[in-house]
Amino acid sequence: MDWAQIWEIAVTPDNVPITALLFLAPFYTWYGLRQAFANDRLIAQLEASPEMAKTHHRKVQAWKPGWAREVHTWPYLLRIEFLALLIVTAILMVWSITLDAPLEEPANPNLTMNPAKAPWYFLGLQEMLVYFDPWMAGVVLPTLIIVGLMAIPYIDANPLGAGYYTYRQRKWAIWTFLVGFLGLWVSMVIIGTFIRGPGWMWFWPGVTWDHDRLVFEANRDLPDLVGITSMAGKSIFGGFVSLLYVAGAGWAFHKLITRPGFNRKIYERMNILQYVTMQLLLILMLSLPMKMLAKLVFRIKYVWITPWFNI
Amino acid sequence: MNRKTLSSIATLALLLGAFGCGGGSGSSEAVKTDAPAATAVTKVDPATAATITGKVAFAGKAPARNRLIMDAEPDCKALHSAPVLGEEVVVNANGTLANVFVYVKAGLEGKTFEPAQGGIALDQKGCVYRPHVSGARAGQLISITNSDPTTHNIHPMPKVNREWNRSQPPRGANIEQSFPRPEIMIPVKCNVHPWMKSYIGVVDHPFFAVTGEQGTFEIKGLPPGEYTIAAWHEKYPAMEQKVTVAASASQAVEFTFKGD
Amino acid sequence: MPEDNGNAQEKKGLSGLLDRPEIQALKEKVKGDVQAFKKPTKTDLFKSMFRVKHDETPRSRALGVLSNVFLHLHPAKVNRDAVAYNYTWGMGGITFYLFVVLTFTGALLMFYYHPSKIVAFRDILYLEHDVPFGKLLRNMHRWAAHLMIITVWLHMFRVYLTGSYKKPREFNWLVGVILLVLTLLLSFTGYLLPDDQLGFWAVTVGTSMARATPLLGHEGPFGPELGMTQFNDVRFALLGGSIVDSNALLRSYIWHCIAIPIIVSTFLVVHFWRVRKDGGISGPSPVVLEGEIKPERKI
Amino acid sequence: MPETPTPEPDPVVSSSLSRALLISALVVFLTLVWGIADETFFMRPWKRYQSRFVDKYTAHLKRLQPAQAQGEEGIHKTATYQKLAQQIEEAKKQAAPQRAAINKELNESIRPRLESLQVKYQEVRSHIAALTYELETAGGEGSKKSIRADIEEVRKERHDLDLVKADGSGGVERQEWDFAEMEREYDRLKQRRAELQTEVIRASAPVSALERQRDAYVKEQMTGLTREQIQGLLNKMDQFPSDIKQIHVRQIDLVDRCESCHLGTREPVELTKASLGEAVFAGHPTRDLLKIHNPERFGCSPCHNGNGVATTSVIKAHGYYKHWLWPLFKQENIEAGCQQCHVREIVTDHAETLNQGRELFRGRGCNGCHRFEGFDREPELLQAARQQMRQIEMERADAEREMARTFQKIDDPKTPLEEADRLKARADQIRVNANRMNERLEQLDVQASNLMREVKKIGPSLKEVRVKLRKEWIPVWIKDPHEFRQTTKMPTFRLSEEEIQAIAAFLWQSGVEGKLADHPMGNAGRGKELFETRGCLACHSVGEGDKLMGGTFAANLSRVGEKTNYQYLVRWVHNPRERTRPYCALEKKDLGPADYAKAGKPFRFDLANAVCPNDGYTLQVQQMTVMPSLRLTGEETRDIAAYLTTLKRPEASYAAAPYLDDPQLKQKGMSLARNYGCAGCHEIAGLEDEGRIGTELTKEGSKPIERLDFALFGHPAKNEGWYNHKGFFERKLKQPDFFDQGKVRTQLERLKMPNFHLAGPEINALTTFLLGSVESQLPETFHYRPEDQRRDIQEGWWIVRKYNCMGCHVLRANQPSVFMTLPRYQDPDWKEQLPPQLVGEGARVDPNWLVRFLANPALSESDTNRNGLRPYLKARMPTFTFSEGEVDKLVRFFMALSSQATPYIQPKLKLEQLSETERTMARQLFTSKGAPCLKCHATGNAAHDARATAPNFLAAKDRLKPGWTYRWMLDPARIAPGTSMPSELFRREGTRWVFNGPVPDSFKGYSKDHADLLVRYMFQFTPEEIRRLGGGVAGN
Repeated sequence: MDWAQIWEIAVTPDNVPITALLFLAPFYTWYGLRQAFANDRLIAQLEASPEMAKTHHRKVQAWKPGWAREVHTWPYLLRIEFLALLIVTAILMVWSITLDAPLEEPANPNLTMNPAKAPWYFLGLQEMLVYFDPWMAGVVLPTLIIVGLMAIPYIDANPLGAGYYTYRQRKWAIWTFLVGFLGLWVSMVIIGTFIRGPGWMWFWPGVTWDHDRLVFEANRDLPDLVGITSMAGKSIFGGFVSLLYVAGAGWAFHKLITRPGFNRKIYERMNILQYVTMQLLLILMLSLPMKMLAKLVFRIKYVWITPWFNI
Repeated sequence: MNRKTLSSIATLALLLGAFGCGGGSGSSEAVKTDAPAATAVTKVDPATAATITGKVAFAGKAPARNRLIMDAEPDCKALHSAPVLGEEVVVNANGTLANVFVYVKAGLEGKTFEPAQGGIALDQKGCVYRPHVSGARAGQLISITNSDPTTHNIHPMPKVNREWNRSQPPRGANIEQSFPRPEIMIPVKCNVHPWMKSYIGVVDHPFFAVTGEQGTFEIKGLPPGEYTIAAWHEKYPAMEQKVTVAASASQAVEFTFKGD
Repeated sequence: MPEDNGNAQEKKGLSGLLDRPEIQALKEKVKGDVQAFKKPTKTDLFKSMFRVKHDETPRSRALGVLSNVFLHLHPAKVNRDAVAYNYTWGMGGITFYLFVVLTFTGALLMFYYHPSKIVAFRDILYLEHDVPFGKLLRNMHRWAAHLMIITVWLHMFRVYLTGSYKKPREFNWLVGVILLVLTLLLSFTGYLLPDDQLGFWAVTVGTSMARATPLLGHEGPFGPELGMTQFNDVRFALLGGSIVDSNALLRSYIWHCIAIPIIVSTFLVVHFWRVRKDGGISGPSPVVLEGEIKPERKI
Repeated sequence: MPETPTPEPDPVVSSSLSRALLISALVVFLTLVWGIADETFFMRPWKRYQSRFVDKYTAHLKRLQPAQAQGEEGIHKTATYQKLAQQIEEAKKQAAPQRAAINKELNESIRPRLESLQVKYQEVRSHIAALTYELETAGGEGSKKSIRADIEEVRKERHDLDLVKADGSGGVERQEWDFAEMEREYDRLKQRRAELQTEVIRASAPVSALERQRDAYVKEQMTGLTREQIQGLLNKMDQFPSDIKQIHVRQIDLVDRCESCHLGTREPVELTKASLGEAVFAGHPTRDLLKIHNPERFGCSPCHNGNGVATTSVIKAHGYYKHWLWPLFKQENIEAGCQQCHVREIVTDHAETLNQGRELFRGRGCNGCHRFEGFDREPELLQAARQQMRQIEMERADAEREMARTFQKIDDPKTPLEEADRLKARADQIRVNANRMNERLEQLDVQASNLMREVKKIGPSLKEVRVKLRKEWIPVWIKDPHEFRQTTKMPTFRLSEEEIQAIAAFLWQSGVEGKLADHPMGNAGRGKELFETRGCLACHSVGEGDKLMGGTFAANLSRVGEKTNYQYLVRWVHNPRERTRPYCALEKKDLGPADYAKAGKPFRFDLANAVCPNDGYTLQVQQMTVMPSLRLTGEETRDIAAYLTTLKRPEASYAAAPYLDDPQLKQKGMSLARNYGCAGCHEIAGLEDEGRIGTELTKEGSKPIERLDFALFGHPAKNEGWYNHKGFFERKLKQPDFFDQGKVRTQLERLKMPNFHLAGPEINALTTFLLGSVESQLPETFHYRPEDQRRDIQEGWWIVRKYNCMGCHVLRANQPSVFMTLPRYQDPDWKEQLPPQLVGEGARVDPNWLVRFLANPALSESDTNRNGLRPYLKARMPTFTFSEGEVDKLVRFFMALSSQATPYIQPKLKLEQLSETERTMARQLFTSKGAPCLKCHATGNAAHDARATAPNFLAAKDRLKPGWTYRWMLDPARIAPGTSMPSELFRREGTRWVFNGPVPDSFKGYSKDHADLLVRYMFQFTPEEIRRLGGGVAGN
């Protein structure tokens, strides 16, 4: 166990945010969900007793009749904003005094840094490069992520849970986001920082990053496994497999969504366009973990090989 | 980077501390002057002073003394009726060895003695140095005379002391020089007359002697104690002996050089 | 007024004049003025600055916010429960504050920085060792940038968890996403500026993806077919060259210091504006029960 | 909306945040304080250093003061000073009355009167000036007129003046003057004042002159600083400004702040760790270096490295952190800094470690495998020259062709006349150019043939093995040369048994055939004597361990008897350059008698006839060794050879090695030899054109650390703190296969670098050298690439090192030659036998003579078994068969060392013709009893010369320079310390030197300089003059 190295990575100035993220992300997830569950409990109560539903002010926060439903921004909001400002300033100051921004050797094109890493917030993309060709990982997927994010309000047909934390009323939405944001994005950033060493090789935490390490990675393509050699064959077979995946994933998601119960209601509220977009995005999102699985476990590089592009 | 972190936290602590104890003391420690220790001259009490006497014997067959060829310098040749003999090895009639420089090599460390009164003389007569072997105190004046009708040059070749090489015209003014550091032995040579050679032993105390026709020597006025006496000879390897002299005693020492 | 004071002092010396009437009058005047200063809020200066009274009445409180160019981003009153930290986590506000900090420090840094090879690196050394507070400045800028990215993410996270993107706030969410992207770009463009190995290779790696852009990159699908070479593809456009060099430095500098900040501020304005127009902070609003969903009207 | 009164207070409204706000505000404030403190205090450690320095330095100065003061007192007591002081007093006294008078007049009459006049006068004058201006700028004649009138009026106007009386009584007189009068008086007074002031100065002139004299005297008497100077320093310390001390060199945009902490560096007082108690404040150890490299121009970091800008911490400033590429050189490698700019040199002053490193790199044959710019450049130059020649030849051919064409055109009647003329001119131009090419070609040809001779190999030629070596010895040697010969240069390769056998077999079988004349056995006893006196020991050594005696430049011969045979030794000792067979680089083969026979030529080859019978290509007719010929007679040669054959361990025995003749092994052996780069140091048949197998090291010091192959040691190195160039080099040099440890590799994959068994200091020297070999950050102008005499010096040293001149000669003061260290030469008599010192040789000898001498030290074609100049020396100045190029370089080198102009033209003025009387006088002096000249100096008279210990006067004329000869006679010890020639042969008498001793009567009334007389005499020596002298010597 090479503690020295773990420490070195953790306190490398540019990695400090990630180290912070390691704690912040879980904390706020918990913090949000806690309130969500609180609300859910209230909802359960209210649904249990309609008359209470009529009278209750429908918030977990305490409220007594006679209390103002709104308070003045000045001072009640501004003071807390000011407080936040002060605290942030303090944090920033201490951080800046104690930790120096990195400055390495002058740029030297002839001397490759190993590992050459993108800024930490793009490590997710760099990690994707392992599983997809650059045009996918570097261009298509990022675009889709952005587009997908933008699309969220328009495909989320669930009218509930607007303006308050809830899990019960938005299971589906919450799960997808948690998986996407924490499960994929954040975790890949963390992998890229702590796990990926020289040559972008996979080093378990605590394994010394050895520049001369050699690993045997015979990258096979799915068609080769089943013994297809001709280009045409490959592209057709690959296309077929991909289609299969799309169909399968789509069917699985469909089952999940239309599982009897609450989700069904939402599903019914969705129009075709919304539904299709959602499916598309979900399938693509799922393709990443699938590809990771294929690559890391079965050492499969490409599934679909065509003369123009490989997936 | 972690170093920096820690350090600045530490410094903050220090800062606060400084406020607490209100400024440290800015006194620079006094560096003591390194004045040379005053050299005390050791007085030898004549009452207790001891003496070392002895002789230098020669064992084995005495080598024949080589003859000095002075053809190169008629003037020198003219000065001698009889053939001149080299003084490398001079075995006396009584089977002793002359021209041996005997001196106290060890036992006087840390002692300094009265500087010598007057100097010693080195004469060039008949194109030969007289004496052939001599001893001097460190810093003692050596006055060199040229009693020959020809120009000599005196060229001591010390290792420790400074080398010099001066010419001295016939009956020219005496050259007065001294060797400030002890050195055994300083060969002196005349480049003009290759056969001319002399040796001077320079020591930093007055306890030395050179054997003569009798091959004996005497070192007087030694403070009682334990000493190493050394005997140097031009040709044969030097010898040493440890002796302990009691107060106002006279200790006999004998060296024996083996011929071949 | 000064010469009045002058006289006021003068009379100490010359006590003989004390009892002269005009002096007495002057004395009174001076007293009056001094009194006036005791209540600063009464002075014309103050009044002209703050038109509102600062008493506890609801009216002046409301006006205090509304009549202030900065504060009127906020409504006069807010949801009583939104004041608590636990709902918003304050991430939006913090992000904005960090943006301000970055602009400020960034502007100062620009005084000491030349975006050209070799000089750039020297300038950073210069900042570190010579410029008073230069090191602190640079550190703050960098760390604030990193912090901002985290807060942006968390902000988005929060907004999602509270479903705040739902009607009528869909569009603002969209703007938010754009801002997120811009934030990342800001940070990324800034990465190269010190012109050290770290930035150089980070950017090299980053931009090398661009060469694989479908259609537009010389290594992307259908790129070569469309006559893309490394001297005319999208990466070349980004770097102003086929390698990361002085041009790239200059470009990222301009993007970082001029273009993107302007764009960001524009979208910020929209973002804030929409927050207000979409009815201020989204919650915490009363929970809605499943049964209460109005059946969707079919088109 | 009005609220109904509430039963209980609303927490949101009623709760207070003030505490939180207060605390966080406090925290923010604290961080601000911290920030400021960090900026102003913690990030400025130099402030502490400076205050400490001020304290300690002041204390130190205070300590110095009394001593210095005493010294000064002492001086004040000296007669000279007293005298001066007295004189000053007197001078003052003399000057006093006059000065008093002058001052009186000045202060009591002139000045007051002037002042009382001034105001009014100047007022009026300015008024007039103003009016004049109006006049000049006025328009019409009319207005001009009126203004003139006004001016007149002003001039005329009379003013009442209260003037102080001129008599100095101080009384006041009233005057009524117009402008003219005022002006007159005013001018008079001013002039008078000026006069008086000059008088004052004149009066005090002698005093100040004396004072200057006195101060000068004190200055030259004082060692160290005077009291005033120390006081000055103390004052400086008093108001010492605590700020960053920086050197800024705009030209290279360099900022060095080292002196912010290293404050003693350039202090006038010598500061040491001892004197101030802290190494930080120590002064620069070698001020001379600072004189040559003025910090104001060079800064500190260009030589020392480190991060000169940083001031925040020692680590930062010294650059000992991860991302700083140029960390401070450690103490023991400090001289690496020199190498950065002094790239061309092999000897750099003040850099002994570095020099040692370079010498090791050259002498141990590192450049056999590793290219290093400037080292072993002959082969490359040779190639370049040949290429250039080919090119020029082509150009010349073109020129010829074009010329032909042009002539045709000219002769063609159809060409119009003026066109023809133009062409004629052109043709001439071409012709001249073509000829210039010929000249250039000739030069290049000479250069090439020179280079052929200059190319050397550090190891012996292995083509000779068959004729030279004992067969079974070869594998033993290859296995571990160090085992057989402690001090050998040949490194130990890590070879398997098969490899050894294969290589041995290859070498044995690739050796050339040839038979040696067989000589009768010589006399080993005489051989030993010769060996120890002729000069072999200047390079070679005998005896092992602490009994080792002689130089380390060449092989230790203690066991040479075991490896080689007598006959070969005879040939070798007689002329090491002699080859068994010449080598033709074109055919790539060693020519045998057969080749010559084919061409019907005798099988004879030497520098005179070095042309290949087959293709006329220049042959390599010499062994590529630097070992010279000592011009020994056959007998002497045999004796020495005989002696050498006795040098062996009687018990040594060698197992028979039949496999050496196994033809299967040859091919394998060859590829191995190629693989291990044997040809880098040895001449091997079949491997003549092998390249260097190692990496180039010219810029090794600045190679990115990532490119140094730490193999499995990367992480240990980082953890143990030697992950840097220094660490790499040191380990690699100490144990060349260090980085193979733990690697699984086949024999051939393994690191090839053999083990040189370097000692600690040697490793450090080499490391220093490599650390300094960097891609320098500095602009060209900072590199030391002189084109003047200093260039000659640089180049000369290469040759001096190449041929080990310092084995016999002293070239730099206090550099002991190997000879001086030999036991035999400790004896006073033998000291006279030491080879001559060459300090100041350039000033001594006539370069033209030196050229002759270096080419043939015997100075005679026929009688070569002697020293041309100093026949009395047993040691022999050998014949190196230098190429003309080398001779030229050496001569330039010596001339440059003593900054002599080349070419040398003998100054006739110095050598005014002797009158007959002068000649007789000189002769008489020479032969007089008093003058020992002829006792030592050779005269050509055999009987006398047998005893002579100094060169013949006859040589002086062509050999010496008169100026030097003169200086030499006055005080030889000054030029060559320890020489046998005595000083004080002359004594000063007024402005001239006269002989110190009895002079012949003929000198009575001779007023000229005796030394000069003798010089002229010497330079006008004639053989018969010498004969007369010789006769004189032999006679009485």
